[in-house]
Amino acid sequence: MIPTHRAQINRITADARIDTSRAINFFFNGKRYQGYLGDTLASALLANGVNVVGRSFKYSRPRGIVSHGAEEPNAIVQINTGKLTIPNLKATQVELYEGLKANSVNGWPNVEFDLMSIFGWFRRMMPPGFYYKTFMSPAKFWMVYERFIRKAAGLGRSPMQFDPDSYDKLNQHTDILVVGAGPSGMLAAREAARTGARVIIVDEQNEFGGSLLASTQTIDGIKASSWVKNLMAELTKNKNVLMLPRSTAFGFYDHNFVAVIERRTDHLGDSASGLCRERIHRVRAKQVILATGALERPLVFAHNDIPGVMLASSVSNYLIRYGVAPGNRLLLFTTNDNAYQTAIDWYQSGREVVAIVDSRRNLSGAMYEAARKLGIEVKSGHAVIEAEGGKRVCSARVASLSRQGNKIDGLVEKLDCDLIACSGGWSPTIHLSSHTGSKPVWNESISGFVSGSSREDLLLVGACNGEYSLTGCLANGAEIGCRAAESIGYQISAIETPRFQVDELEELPQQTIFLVPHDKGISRAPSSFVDMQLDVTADSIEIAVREGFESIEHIKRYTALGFGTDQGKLSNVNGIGILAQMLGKSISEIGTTVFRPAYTPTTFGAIAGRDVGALFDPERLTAIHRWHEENGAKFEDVGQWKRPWFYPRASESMEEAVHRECIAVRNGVGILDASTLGKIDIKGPDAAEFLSRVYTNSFLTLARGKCRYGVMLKEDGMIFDDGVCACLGPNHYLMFTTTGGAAQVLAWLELWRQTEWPELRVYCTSVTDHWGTVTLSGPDSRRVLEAVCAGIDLDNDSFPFMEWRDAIIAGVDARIFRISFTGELSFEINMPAHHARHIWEALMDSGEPYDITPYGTETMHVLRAEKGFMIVGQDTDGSMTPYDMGLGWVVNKSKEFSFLGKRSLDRSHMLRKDRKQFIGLKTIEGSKMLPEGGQLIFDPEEQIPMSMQGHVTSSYYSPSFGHPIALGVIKGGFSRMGQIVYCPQPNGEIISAEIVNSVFYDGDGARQNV
Amino acid sequence: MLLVYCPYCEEAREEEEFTYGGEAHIKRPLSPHTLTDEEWGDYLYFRKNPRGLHHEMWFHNAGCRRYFCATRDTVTYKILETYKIGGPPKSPSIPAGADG
Amino acid sequence: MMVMGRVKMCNDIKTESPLAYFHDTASRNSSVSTDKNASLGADSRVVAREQYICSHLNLRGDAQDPVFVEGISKILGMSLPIKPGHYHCVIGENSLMKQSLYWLGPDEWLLISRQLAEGLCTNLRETLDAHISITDVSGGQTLVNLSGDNEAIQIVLKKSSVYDFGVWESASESGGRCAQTTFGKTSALVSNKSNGSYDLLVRRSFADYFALWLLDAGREFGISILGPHPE
Amino acid sequence: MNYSLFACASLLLELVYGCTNDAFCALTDHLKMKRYSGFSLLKNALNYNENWQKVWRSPVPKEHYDVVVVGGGGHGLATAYYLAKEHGVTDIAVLEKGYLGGGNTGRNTTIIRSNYLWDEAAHLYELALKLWEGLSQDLNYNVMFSQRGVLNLGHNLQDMRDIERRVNANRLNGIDGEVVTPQQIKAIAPLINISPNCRYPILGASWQPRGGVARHDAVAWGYARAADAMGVDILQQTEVTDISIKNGVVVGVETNKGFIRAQKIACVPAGNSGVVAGMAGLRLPVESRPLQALVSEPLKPCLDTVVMSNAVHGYVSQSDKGDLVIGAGVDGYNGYGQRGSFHIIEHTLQAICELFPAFSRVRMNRQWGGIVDTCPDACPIISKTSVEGLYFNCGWGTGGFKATPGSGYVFADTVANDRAHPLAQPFSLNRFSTGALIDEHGAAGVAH
Repeated sequence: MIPTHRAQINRITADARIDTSRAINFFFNGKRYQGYLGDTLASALLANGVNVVGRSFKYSRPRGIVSHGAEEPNAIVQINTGKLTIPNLKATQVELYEGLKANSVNGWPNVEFDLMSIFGWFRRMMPPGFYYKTFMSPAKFWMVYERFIRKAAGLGRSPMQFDPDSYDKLNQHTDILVVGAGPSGMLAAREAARTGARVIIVDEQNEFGGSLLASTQTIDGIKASSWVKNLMAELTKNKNVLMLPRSTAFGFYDHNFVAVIERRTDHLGDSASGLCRERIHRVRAKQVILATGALERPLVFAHNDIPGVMLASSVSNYLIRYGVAPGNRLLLFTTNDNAYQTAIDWYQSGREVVAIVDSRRNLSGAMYEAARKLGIEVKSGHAVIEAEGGKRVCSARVASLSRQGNKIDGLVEKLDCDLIACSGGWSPTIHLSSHTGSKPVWNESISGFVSGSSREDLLLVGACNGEYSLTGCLANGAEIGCRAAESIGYQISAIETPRFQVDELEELPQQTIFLVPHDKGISRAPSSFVDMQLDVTADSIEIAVREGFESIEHIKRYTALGFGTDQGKLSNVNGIGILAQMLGKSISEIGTTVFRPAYTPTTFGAIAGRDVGALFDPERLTAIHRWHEENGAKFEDVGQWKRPWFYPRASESMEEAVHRECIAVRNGVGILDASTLGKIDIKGPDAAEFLSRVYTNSFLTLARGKCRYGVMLKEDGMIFDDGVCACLGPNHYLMFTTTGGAAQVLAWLELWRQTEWPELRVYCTSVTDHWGTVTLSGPDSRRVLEAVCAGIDLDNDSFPFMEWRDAIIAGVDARIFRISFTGELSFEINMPAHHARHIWEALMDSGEPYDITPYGTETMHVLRAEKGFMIVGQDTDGSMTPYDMGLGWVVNKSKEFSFLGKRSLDRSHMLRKDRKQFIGLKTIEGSKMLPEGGQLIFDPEEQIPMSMQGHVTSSYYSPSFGHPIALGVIKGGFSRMGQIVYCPQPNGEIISAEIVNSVFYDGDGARQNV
Repeated sequence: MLLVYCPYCEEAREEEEFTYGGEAHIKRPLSPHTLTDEEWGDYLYFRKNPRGLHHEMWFHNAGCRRYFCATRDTVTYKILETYKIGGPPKSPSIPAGADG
Repeated sequence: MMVMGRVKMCNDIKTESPLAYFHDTASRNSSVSTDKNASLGADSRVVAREQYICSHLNLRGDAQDPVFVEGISKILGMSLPIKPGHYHCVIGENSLMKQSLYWLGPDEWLLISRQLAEGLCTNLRETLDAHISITDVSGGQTLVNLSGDNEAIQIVLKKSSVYDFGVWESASESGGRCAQTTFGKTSALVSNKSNGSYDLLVRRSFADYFALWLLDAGREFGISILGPHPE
Repeated sequence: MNYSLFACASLLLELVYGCTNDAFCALTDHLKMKRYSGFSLLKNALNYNENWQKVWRSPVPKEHYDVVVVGGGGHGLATAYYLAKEHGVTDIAVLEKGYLGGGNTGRNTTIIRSNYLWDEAAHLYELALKLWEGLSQDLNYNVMFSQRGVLNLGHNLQDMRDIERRVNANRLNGIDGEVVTPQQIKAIAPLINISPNCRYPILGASWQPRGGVARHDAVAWGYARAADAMGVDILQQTEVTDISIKNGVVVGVETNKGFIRAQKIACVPAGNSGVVAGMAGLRLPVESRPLQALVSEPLKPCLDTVVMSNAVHGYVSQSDKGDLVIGAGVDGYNGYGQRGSFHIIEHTLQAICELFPAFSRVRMNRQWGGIVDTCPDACPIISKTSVEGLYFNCGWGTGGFKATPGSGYVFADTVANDRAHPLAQPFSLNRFSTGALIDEHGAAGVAH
């Protein structure tokens, strides 16, 4: 048992939103601490007086917690270990649970004592973009430098094992989506829902309430937290409202599609098994109301990164919401009235307020008076120009400031303190509206960017719209909620808009200061940090400007400003302001960089959702699949289909099995599951005309009962698909397509039918799934079929090759086609798929005397290659015409209608003599096998680069011949019969082969015609 | 993430149900053989690709399996209208004489 | 006789529903609750049951053509749903008369009937003298009924499909709403029924994927996937 | 561990190797700029970095230039650089409507390789790769070209045939590459899942060791700095609104900053090429499509190579900062919006989680889109046009970044000599009427 490291020295037992009766043990950097239910990791660490939570990326400076939410740049931790580890979480967003283990992501040997920090002394040698300027010599040495640089890269560690958790998604459709459940968001949701609209309201925190959770104010005479509770109760009761806490809207996409991630189990720790860890809500909303609030802006002064410098609102938050006072002696540094509340809160918690340092002169107003009344010293017209301390602030250097706030005009004094709360005003959280392409607009009066107009249907409300008073937020929320519902057709009742009584003091205008001056000037003063996560300092922006980078996008890319995992939530506006100041331009002229999704980092696995593992892509199975499995088939992926590849017996190798299967088909009988072939039923008075337009050959003359092989071209003349098409009756055809081409062919037919030739009366219907297809092939196939087939004569005269018949097989209505892809006597049997296994098994039974052999795609490929039949996609590659493939006999150019692709065949490049043409290849050294994909050349002595003439498309050992055969394409191949080509191998060997006719086996087709 | 109104299903449906069908109102030449290689190449490969309003086809692949046309702004991605094949768009910049 | 979705019929002709393979596999893997006798109690808030093999006919024709529209209603005893996204059904006096007619597209409908496909096809083809197409697709698809706790069903549907089922009015005895839409990475025809359940129509070759998907989507509700009810 | 260590290491190494200004200035003689080196960093550090020079000037546009390059991305800047360096043409303006490198140069996933299938494409990309190998020294700007190798995975038998075919063709074209087994893949990228029980198991891959990644912004800035040093005027925020042509000959360009006359106009406007061509009354066989990419949060090194898979649609590498850089597929529809649809991102991350199940708990930090101009054959257009003095270099689709130096090199040659560079000949516009397309979909695919 590791002893609890320290007591919660900073815990104050005020009326906070934590449950002090439920202590929780957790570990940080190997040490054991205690917090309470309701704490975040950050609040618990602060309660325990942990100052240093990380080391900075570039200079290894010690860093502490700055904020209390998604904007946190410093407190980046790795949670858990092993396969449950999660890198790069922000401690401010991690809810505490029993046994939580967290570690800092940087610092060696640890964050308290990091040896690497001595290199921080060399920081001036690492100006922005220093890596572009060095590591270039000696040439070729970059890979060596890079190896070291990469070691320094990164924050947390990737898990190394499979993720044991699952994730899922819900497709949500709603009238109104409210993002943010602060005062304005909750009211907007309530008012919208009252009209009957469907409402979804999401908030990234574990409980609704937003800023009210850390407020000491009252609304209509009741405490803010109780007011929230009442409103929650009302929303919960309304069936139209879906409330999602712990849910972050991370991306706003086109047509009001918002992606929301809900964290369901992380806060439960290990006890969470069974639930999916995270769930993405894919929300399509008619209206989106953004009530995302605002983020407080830090002040940029020298050494503002020392632990103990925090945002003023965060200090209040820890104090009131979590009952944690993150220090003892507070110095408040502000440019506005709003932050005075922090000093008042602090004072009321019974701790010392050293002073309020306010940059503004001639202070007056309610907030000022309230502080004065408490006896707090206010230093007007002053600034904290430098924080002092090592791993914790020990004092602040304070100086009098010029009226504009850009110069120091008085002596510097030193004030002892251990906590500097600072506030440079607020920035509306407009990230989501920015995702929609809306350009942020600088609003001088609130000294922040507000959302510009957006092409999406979205409304902004409350602080994210620049409304900072609680009274205003409440009224605004109620009004926008009604307006949103009304805009999509809901009736708003005539009830007057609610009014709220809030105890709120009036605030006076703030001053805008982006960079606090120092007595030494920017380049020589200690670093003032703009982006703490990436160690972007004010002087690095100055250097970038000096080097001519003026666009804010360039500054961002050159200095890395805002590129961190906080996406610059605290740094962007200050960076823009500092750049504007240096260029002497206005903020509007500088503009902003574009915010991108994700608002906060989002788990890959959640975005992937359920479509991983077995559900990554559908496995399409034939109706006979089970039989293949039971009989030991190995499967091949063909598109989404699983096809039997070969059926090894006992200890057979693939070669042996394929050899056996080939011989069986050539000498006896084999059976193949060809159900995956695409089948399209084509019907209508113009069906034949339609087919003649999409195939290269004519179908006007095809009589009922007959089949014809056809080739389909794209309009560019290249082979797209092939297959047999049968005439089933008057105006009725059945088209077979390749397995992989079925869906595209149907879409292609529909394209022409619907868009170009609507006058043709024809319907196309997919029957791929309806028909099971079983092929019997081999000299014995007729005898096997006869035993189970009734209703027709199977002899060659009554039922010749390339015809089809209706028949009853094993008691089932079926259709038999005499077509052959193996070159042997073959019967391709179609039956409704629910009878496919029945017929398959019947044929297996009747074939037993002939040793019927199931064969797979590999054997089919060998046998068709022996016959010189091409496979679209293997022997062709989208650059082959029917002429190139020796299929000129299928092209009927005399057809009246210019079939699809015909014109392209006459283009000059198609008429060249040196086009690649489909040929057979026989190796000179008979037993040598050409590799598929081998390149062919004419001159084996040629220097590299060699002139490649073609390549091997198919290559197999042919059991029928007892030697390998191959198919390929080669320039001018048809006129090069008998010539020798060479195929150089990676190992230096050169295989020579003779160009032969592509038909190796049974050239006159006698065997399939018996 | 587009939301597309299918004029046949008479409902707005999610993008995942559709596939894009390219520029609309391209008439296949009636007598391809009378065209030069350049003219034929123009029909095959050259598209307007406008930055702005675009008349294009969509295929309701997972729905009614119908092709239809849409007028969409290629910058904002707003869909101004969808209409059935053969129907002319209400929005401007239709090619003269085009009828689907 | 019914053996886990595989039906032994007269003459020993084996008929396998598209989910037969799934049921077979699942019955061997006891971790998956698919047995029709499994308790449908507290654990199973959703039940998916494959329907008995029916006749599925794809009908094509011109909705403007009175010969087609009236012919259909005469032969089938029910009107053609012309309104997109709707289906009509008749319960009939006995189960053999039960049939549903779904709108699939402006010129395309699906008829699911207990009558034999062949007879229906012939009857329709011979009676309708118009440019129509009647295609038997019975072997290529299957109907799965999803019933149980409405909230759970809605979540299963939201996980599976991008369609907004929330806008549908309730179904009646004579029909309701239907939509062809995505289902996981495949597609389905989804329709609502008057008893609050949903029918899902999927293609045979995707049936196993569909069942795996459903099992995963319904796991939190203890989903049971069952074979056909013997009638 | 920390960057400072490496600044020091660099300084030491440069001292040891004596690589001071003298040793390397021969390489950069043509550049009249202050050289960058470890010494320059030290020297400037001692002056509080107050003496750094401007990387490029911000000149006032002249009334006339010999060559106006339209488009200030990597390709346009490289074109200007090679025109100046190789052809002595320095009276050049590069017009950029936004900021330099603000288009696809700064939005891609920075993969560099040359293992294309067809000779025409392979030779062009190999020229580019050779130039990449000396680019940092040539420009005196570290573009961080990291030759960590590229794996193109195969998941079915046809994938493997295509990989064999491509690797064989590459080898005979003098391009490095081999076919590797799942076990070899695992050794190169240990977190990859080579289980045969995946939905689409990895059967093998092509491996090009010389491929890798580079720092995208540095490419634009390095070319800009070097071109500027040779006198090229780089005009940012200068948008071309019209191209003026008289009697079939270019006269100049209308811009938001006034009219600029030019002898030759070289257009390299990437996603906007259709729009720019329209200004000259030309049509191009290109369509502009959104292409999306994303990065994770920074992680400690866990992937030391580039992994690409066309079949499951995803590719990934890890940047020097530690981000996993992931590319998605091209969106289905035309668009100029620099954004695409969410389901494309979902699909890509499904693929990544399939290939690397351990990355499932890693988080996406940022995603974005670019506009790519795609040609029907997934190959670029580098061509003269029917207008005298007007040249186009576009249609790079998803393959533009890796080609940057090669594209600039051959296009500069084409523009300078008013005839196609031999390597550019197959990429002329007339292939769309003759039918001599170079179908690189297999090698280009979704993959970059």
